[in-house]
Amino acid sequence: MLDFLLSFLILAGAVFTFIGSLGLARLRDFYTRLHGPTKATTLGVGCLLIASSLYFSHQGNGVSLHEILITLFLFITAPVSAHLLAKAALHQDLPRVNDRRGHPRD
Amino acid sequence: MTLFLAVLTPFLGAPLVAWLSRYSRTAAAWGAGLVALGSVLLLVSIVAPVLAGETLVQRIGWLPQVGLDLAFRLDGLGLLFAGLILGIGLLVILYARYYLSERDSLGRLYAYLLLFMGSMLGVVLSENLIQLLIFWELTSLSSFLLIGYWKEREEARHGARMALAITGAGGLALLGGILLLGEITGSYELTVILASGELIRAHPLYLPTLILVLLGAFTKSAQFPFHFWLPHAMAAPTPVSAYLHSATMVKAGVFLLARLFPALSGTWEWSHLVGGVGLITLLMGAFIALFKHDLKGLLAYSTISHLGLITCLFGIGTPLAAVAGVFHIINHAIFKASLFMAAGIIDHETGTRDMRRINGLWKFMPHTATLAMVAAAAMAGVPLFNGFLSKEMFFAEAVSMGTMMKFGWLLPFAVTIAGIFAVAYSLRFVHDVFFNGDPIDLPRTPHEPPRWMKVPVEVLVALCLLVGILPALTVEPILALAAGAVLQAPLPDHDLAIWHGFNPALWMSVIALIGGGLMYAARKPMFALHARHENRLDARRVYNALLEGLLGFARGLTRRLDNSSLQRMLALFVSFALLLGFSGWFGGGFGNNSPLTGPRALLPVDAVSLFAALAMAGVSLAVLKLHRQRFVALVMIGAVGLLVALIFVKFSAPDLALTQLSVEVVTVILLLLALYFLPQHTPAESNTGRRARDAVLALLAGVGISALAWAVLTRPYTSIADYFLENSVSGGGGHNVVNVILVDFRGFDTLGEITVLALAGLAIFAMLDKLRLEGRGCDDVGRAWNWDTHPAIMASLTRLLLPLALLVSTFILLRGHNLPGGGFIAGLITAVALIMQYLANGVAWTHERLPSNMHPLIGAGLAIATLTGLASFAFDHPFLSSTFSHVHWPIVGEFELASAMAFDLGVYLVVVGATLQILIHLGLMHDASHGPDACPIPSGQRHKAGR
Amino acid sequence: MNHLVIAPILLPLIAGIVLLLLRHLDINPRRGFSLAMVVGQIVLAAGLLRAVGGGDILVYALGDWPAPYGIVLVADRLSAWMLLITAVLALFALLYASRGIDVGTSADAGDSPGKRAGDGHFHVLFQLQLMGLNGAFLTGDLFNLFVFFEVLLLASYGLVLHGGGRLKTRAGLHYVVLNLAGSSLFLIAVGTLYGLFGTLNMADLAVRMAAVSPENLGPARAAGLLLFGVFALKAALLPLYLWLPAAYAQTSAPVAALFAIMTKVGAYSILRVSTLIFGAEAGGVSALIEPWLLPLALLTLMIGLLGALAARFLREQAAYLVIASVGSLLTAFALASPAGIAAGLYYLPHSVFIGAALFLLADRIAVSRNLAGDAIGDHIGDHFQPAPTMAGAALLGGLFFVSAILAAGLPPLSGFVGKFLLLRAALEHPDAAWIIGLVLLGGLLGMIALARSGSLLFFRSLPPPRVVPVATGAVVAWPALLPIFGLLALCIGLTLAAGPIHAYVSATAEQLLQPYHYVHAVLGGRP
Amino acid sequence: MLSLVIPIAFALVAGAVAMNFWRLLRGPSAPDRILALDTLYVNTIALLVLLGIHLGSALYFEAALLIALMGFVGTVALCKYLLRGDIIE
Amino acid sequence: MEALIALLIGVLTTCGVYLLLRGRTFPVVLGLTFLSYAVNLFLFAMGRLAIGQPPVIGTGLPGYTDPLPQALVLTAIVIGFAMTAFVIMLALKARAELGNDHVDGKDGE
Amino acid sequence: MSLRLLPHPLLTPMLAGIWLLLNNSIAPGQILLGTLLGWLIPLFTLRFWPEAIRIRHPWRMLRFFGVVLFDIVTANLVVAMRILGRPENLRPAFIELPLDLHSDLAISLLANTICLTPGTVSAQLSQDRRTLLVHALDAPDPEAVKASIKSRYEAPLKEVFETC
Ligand code: NA
Ligand code: NA
Repeated sequence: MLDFLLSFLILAGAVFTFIGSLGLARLRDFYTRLHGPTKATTLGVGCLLIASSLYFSHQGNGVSLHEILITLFLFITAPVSAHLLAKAALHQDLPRVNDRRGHPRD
Repeated sequence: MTLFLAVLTPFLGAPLVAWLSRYSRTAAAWGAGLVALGSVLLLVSIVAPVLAGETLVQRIGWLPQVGLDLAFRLDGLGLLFAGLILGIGLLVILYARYYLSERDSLGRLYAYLLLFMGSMLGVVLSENLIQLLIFWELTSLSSFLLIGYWKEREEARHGARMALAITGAGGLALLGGILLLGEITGSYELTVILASGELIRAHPLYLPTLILVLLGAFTKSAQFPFHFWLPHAMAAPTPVSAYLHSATMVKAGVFLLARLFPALSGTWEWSHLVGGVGLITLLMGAFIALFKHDLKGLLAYSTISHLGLITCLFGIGTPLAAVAGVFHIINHAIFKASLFMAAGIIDHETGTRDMRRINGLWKFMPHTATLAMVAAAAMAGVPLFNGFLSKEMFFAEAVSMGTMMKFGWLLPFAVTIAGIFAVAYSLRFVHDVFFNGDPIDLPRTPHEPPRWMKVPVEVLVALCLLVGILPALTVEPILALAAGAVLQAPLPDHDLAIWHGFNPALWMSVIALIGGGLMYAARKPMFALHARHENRLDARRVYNALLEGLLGFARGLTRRLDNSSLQRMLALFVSFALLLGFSGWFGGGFGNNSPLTGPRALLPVDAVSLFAALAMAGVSLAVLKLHRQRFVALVMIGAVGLLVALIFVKFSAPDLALTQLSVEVVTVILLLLALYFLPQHTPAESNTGRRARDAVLALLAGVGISALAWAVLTRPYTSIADYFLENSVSGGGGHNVVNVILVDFRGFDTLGEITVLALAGLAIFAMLDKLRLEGRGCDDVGRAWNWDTHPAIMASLTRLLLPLALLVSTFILLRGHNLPGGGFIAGLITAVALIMQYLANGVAWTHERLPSNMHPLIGAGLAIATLTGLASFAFDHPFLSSTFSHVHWPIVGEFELASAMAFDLGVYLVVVGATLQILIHLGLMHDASHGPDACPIPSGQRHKAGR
Repeated sequence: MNHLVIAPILLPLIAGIVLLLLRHLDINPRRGFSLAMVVGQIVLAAGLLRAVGGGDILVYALGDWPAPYGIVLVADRLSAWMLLITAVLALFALLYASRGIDVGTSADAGDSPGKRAGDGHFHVLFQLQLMGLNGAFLTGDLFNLFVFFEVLLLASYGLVLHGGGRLKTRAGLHYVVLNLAGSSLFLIAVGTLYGLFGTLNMADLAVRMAAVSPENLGPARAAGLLLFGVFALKAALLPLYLWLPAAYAQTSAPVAALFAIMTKVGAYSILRVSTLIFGAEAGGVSALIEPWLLPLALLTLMIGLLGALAARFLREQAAYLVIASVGSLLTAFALASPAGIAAGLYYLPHSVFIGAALFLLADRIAVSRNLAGDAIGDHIGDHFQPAPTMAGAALLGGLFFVSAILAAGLPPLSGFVGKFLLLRAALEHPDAAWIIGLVLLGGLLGMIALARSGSLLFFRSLPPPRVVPVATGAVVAWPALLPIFGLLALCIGLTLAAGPIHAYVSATAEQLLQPYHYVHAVLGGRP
Repeated sequence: MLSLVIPIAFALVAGAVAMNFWRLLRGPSAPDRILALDTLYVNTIALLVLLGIHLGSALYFEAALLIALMGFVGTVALCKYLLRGDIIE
Repeated sequence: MEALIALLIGVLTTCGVYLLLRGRTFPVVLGLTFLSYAVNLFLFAMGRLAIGQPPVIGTGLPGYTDPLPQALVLTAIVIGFAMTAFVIMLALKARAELGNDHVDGKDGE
Repeated sequence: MSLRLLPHPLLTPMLAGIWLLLNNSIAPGQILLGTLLGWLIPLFTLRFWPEAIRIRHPWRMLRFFGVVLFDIVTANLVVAMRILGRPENLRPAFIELPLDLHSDLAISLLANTICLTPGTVSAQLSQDRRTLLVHALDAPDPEAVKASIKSRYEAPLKEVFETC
């Protein structure tokens, strides 16, 4: 059962991580590319960390919860990074493709 | 000891006299005279056994291990020379008192003279040849000062430098020769060397030894082709010339020939080198002397000629010739000193030395003229004057030598020609100066000089006559003594009589006298001829060209090599390292026994690693391609650093990974801070050739280090590592072996390392003191900066992160001893947490909350680490001996306390302090940030501005 | 437990820390403290010299960990000799930096870094520089040597760049970057040696090196020569000398004076490594370095003297003379004979002291000549404007004359004794003719160069009536001259005491050439 | 099951890393490259966590934690540079 | 694996040396950074490569790799950091004093 | 007084808890040490973070966190689908979100939440801090996005941090 759960979490984590980076590689302008890593990756890593926590708790040396800390760190920092990246892109006036609805302005 | 004192006295007297001259010129003269007299008295006190034919040797230990002791020797030759040096020295001191004008510092002259006198005494009284050389070079140095005495005169400076260069160079050659003599005989002591003549002459090193020694002697004695310095040394005040160029300096060379006569003479090489050079010098000097219009110039070339004569005599090599050589040394010293003094009087009285203007002085100074004429007669070799006697001996030796070899008849022939010229220039000296009509346009009206200025000349001229008329009564004892010392053997039969019958030598003298008279009479056309061909072959010009060439070469080479190009230095460094590395490997030829690959079992490659390696190589090469875009390069370097950390993780080095990660970020931040003040792009300024060269060097370096790494990685080894693994827990009290090594096994390294870090903080502080830089108002495409200095979202969330990061850093610090972590990483985390505050809130805001001076922190960290180490002194253990114990407290439970933890705390503090110190400095530099905001593209404006 | 061995490292470290913590104190007490600490180091070094003079080798196991696992400090005759030279030099450099009364300052040569109120840690850097030097001379561990190199380098960066100035900054940049590259090479060499032999302790390395297998000979030799390359850079050996002239000529005088010892660290390391690790008993790697060292050293000598001949400023000339002295010194070491090493070890303090004296003197002369500075000629032969009269010309001239005799190796002073010892030792070498010839030629070049600069500086001054008063520089201040007198007196002392000193350095050479004693002292019963 | 899943997960994360590198090299804009680096940092955490599970060692946790912190600081600094030039004004 | 690491060290060295030989301070600093990566990896590799064997006693892993090179590299990283920080600041000083960022202070050859 | 000794009463237990997480241990010694650090670190960082955080409705806060966590999971699935789909079909948009929040921390938390949840990234806070520019990955109807953000995240945050 645990094995199955672990496998699921690991696989899900890896898949989300992959998809996040796929977005980075695949999408067509910076603003859309920004979305993949900031969300999918965060969740992917989150899944993996939960898996790790379960795994090491199961290993015997007491519960292992410190992985939560990394998740917490990521949840605080990833949005700030994304925000600043978006700001920088706006500052540099990077081009947009597809849709041009809504004009960023100061 | 007495001999040592006799030599030392003038050296000690020199500063004394310089000091005395502050009071009066007369006091200085008396002082100098008394100093010289002191030396005389010291010598007289021990002279008795020497007069009886003994050789006195006195020794003081200095460097006996290498055969270098202060060893002095007084024998006949030394005594003769010491007499000349001191006697003529005393006369020159008296003479100089009146010669030198009020403007010139008499004290300085006397001081230099005494230095020179002491050096000369040292030369002639040395038993140890190295010691002789020391004094030899001292004569060069002190004569440099004497010749350059009138330092504001260009020709004085030039002459002094030339004399030093030539005689100094000769001295170096002589040093080489003496070293070889020491090598051959096993000693530098004359006693041994003079007794080893056979051994020396038979040794394979004889010829180089001889040549080196002769180079020394010839340069000093102004022998051809080194003669040219001597006329230029005439820029010295005349007392100096009278001293240096009659009895002392130039005689040092012939003294050396005499001194080493038993050791070196008697071979084909000796007679041809010494005799040949002497003969050439004799002829050339005599010839040129005739045509010199400068009074002292004439005397200078005459000196050269007479030195050639003496050299020639030693070259002939027979015992009788040696006796004649010694005799002529005496005679020449006496008449030449008096002639220089006379010339000095004339110069002093008329204000010029140009014989074309000086005429008919007989009317103005008959007394001086008489003295000068007597001395000139001696120089010419006129019978009844001393010069005649030794010259006659020389003629006789030339004749007897001439009968012994093929073309030997040339020798008496050449010698006679030299004699003719000698008579001619002597005649010119007398006639052109004292007669020959009236003076032309003299600066001063001449009259007899002060009484005491003539006394030295009178004494010397009297000697000329005494020796010339009564040689057996006057000079014979000292000559016998000296010649005996030269030969180190019983003296040959010789007869110091004026009349030896009608022998060839007499005829040669007669021919010389008559021929000289005729030649002088027919001088006009010869002068004209000479004037046309003057400066054809001027050794001085050769010397100057050589010197200029040397200077030009030195300048050219130095400027070419040292062009202050860092790129060149680095390229040389890389090339040299490559050369060393490759030649080290292949040393002993390509067929050596070191295979590139060793037998060690290797790890298999997995896909992820292969991929990561490719990525790393790709990014690194991309940096090479893109490095001109500095910001992009920086971002990519971040990726490389991350991959390096991953390698550390992969290969079981978690501590390194942590360290690498933290250092990487701080480095990138520092680079970003710096980049703000620097151009954003690197210009493409290297040409293709340079880039190709650099690429080749870089590639070779890469190949080399790859090969080295591969070679080592594939080889097995036995390491001291097991000891650390075994003793880490039991001896160091920690489970993390790397950390235990850092704070315990090799804690001393770590102490040094934090000292380096502390120094970085301090040195940057010292370097950047008050440096202000102007930042850029726009980014690299000319866009104004974003208005939002401190994005609120970032600011509030990073504040939240601060306590969290500090907690983490405490965690890392405390666990370091047992698990990956430690003071350094913890320190960097703390620093980064604080840097984050700078990033989010700016310098001003942060500095209000953080002490802006981290020196106490750095100092405290270093102090804690050092004190931890010192604490072990109290338990009589070496520095940095650690201790630990497991403590059990109620509730808290068991925990470990280790001295190494205190050490790690020191590390932590230094890291935090130094890192922040560096940043704070940048913050201060940023005071003058942001230049004028004149940006073509305002911030946020819609504009296509791709990067 | 004999802490005397580590004391020369700890004392300057503690001094540096105290000075750092007390940086707000007035300059005078800090200066006094710094001086006292240097005097203390002289005492310690002298004590250590006494302790090891009889031939004992003192080993200090840091942290009580036995060699080869822990780091050991090893004090033998050579270490003690280097320590004493360093401490004595430091005293005079510091005295000059701390001179009390200073009437004037020259354009950029005369700033005395230790004097300004906000002196930017001069004394701290100075003390830590000494710590680095002493550590380098004492350590018996190759990696620890690297660490001490870095300590002394970083301190030297701070000292070199003290104050501002275009040329100084450029020279400093070159010096720093080049040394950073050098540090990389050092690590590569040390790493390779560890990878091959699994140890860092120099004695242990010597033992393992002697038993090197033929398969490992290639990498071992490569590593050894790379190590030599690093030391050659520090020693400013050809072709790695180009950093030195500007760095030494552009920095402040007391720093340049202290730096007279810096190249000797490289020379020391070459000597230590080539006798201990690559010595006669090292089997396949024996005499690894000498074939490179000898020709390079001789060329360095030549290039240094040609540079001295071409120099446009006295400081530049002094810097090139430092290079030349490195050439002489390493020529002596390259002979690898007792006599050769002894000659080098005798020559070493001489060259350090006279080098320092020349830098200080150049600074004084520049101050005295005011606007003319220490320029020597305008580069077109002798035809240049006469320099303005300098203040105190007689005194400075006398000092220069003595310095020049010393620097050119002319009799009768220590320079000559050193040269004589070198030449004598060279006689036994197969290439004696070359060595002796070049050394003698070098003596001639040095003499010409110094006679030239001396006559240009001192013989050019106009006679008193025609002096332009405005052009005269500052009056010579005694406190500034005292260190120069002191350094020259040391050289004269070296001359007078040549006998006992030669006995000591000969014993040192013997000790070095029998590395067994060193190895035994460090490793004890171990092989 | 885990032994089957972990290699797949490694492959997926490695693929993600590959795409990060592609974006890093490709750009085209500076923010793109920073974003790529930031994502690389996060994906590295994933890699380390996987490695920890794979090797059964908890020793990689701190590295992951540190990457989270340092990656963030690096990204912030780089962005701030683009926005303001002077990152700690 | 060993070949991979050896080659990587070579690539990093090549990049480092090439950048080191450029004429401006910034690429030189980048070159030094590359060089220190290479050297640190080299020094580290001298303890040979081992996977999953960190030198932490009592973690239950199969063995321990050589801890000494790790400690040396740690020291080297710290020292390298100090040196890099210094040289970065020096580059700024040079820029201020020399007026440009050429390593020899001459702009536009 | 209490503010000076215990500047952030909430932070202390939080840090202590994190300490235990870090150490993977609830040994008494670690609890003690964690509490000590939880007390000391805020004291040290007081200067950086002077204003106290007041949380009015802790339970609403927790509920808010639950909502966000749920949204994160669903959002990721959505974004994953979008990424895997054809990029040309995406309808990205910049949306200007007028703000009712005032405190920096609340605005920051909102911005963070927006970043973590459905296809949105907060791109820019206006100079007057009244408008947040949000970029949506796929927003056929920007107004709906705006409304959803305001109701699901802004309102609870305002209640927790800013009601008096
Ligand atoms: Na006339
Ligand atoms: Na270095």
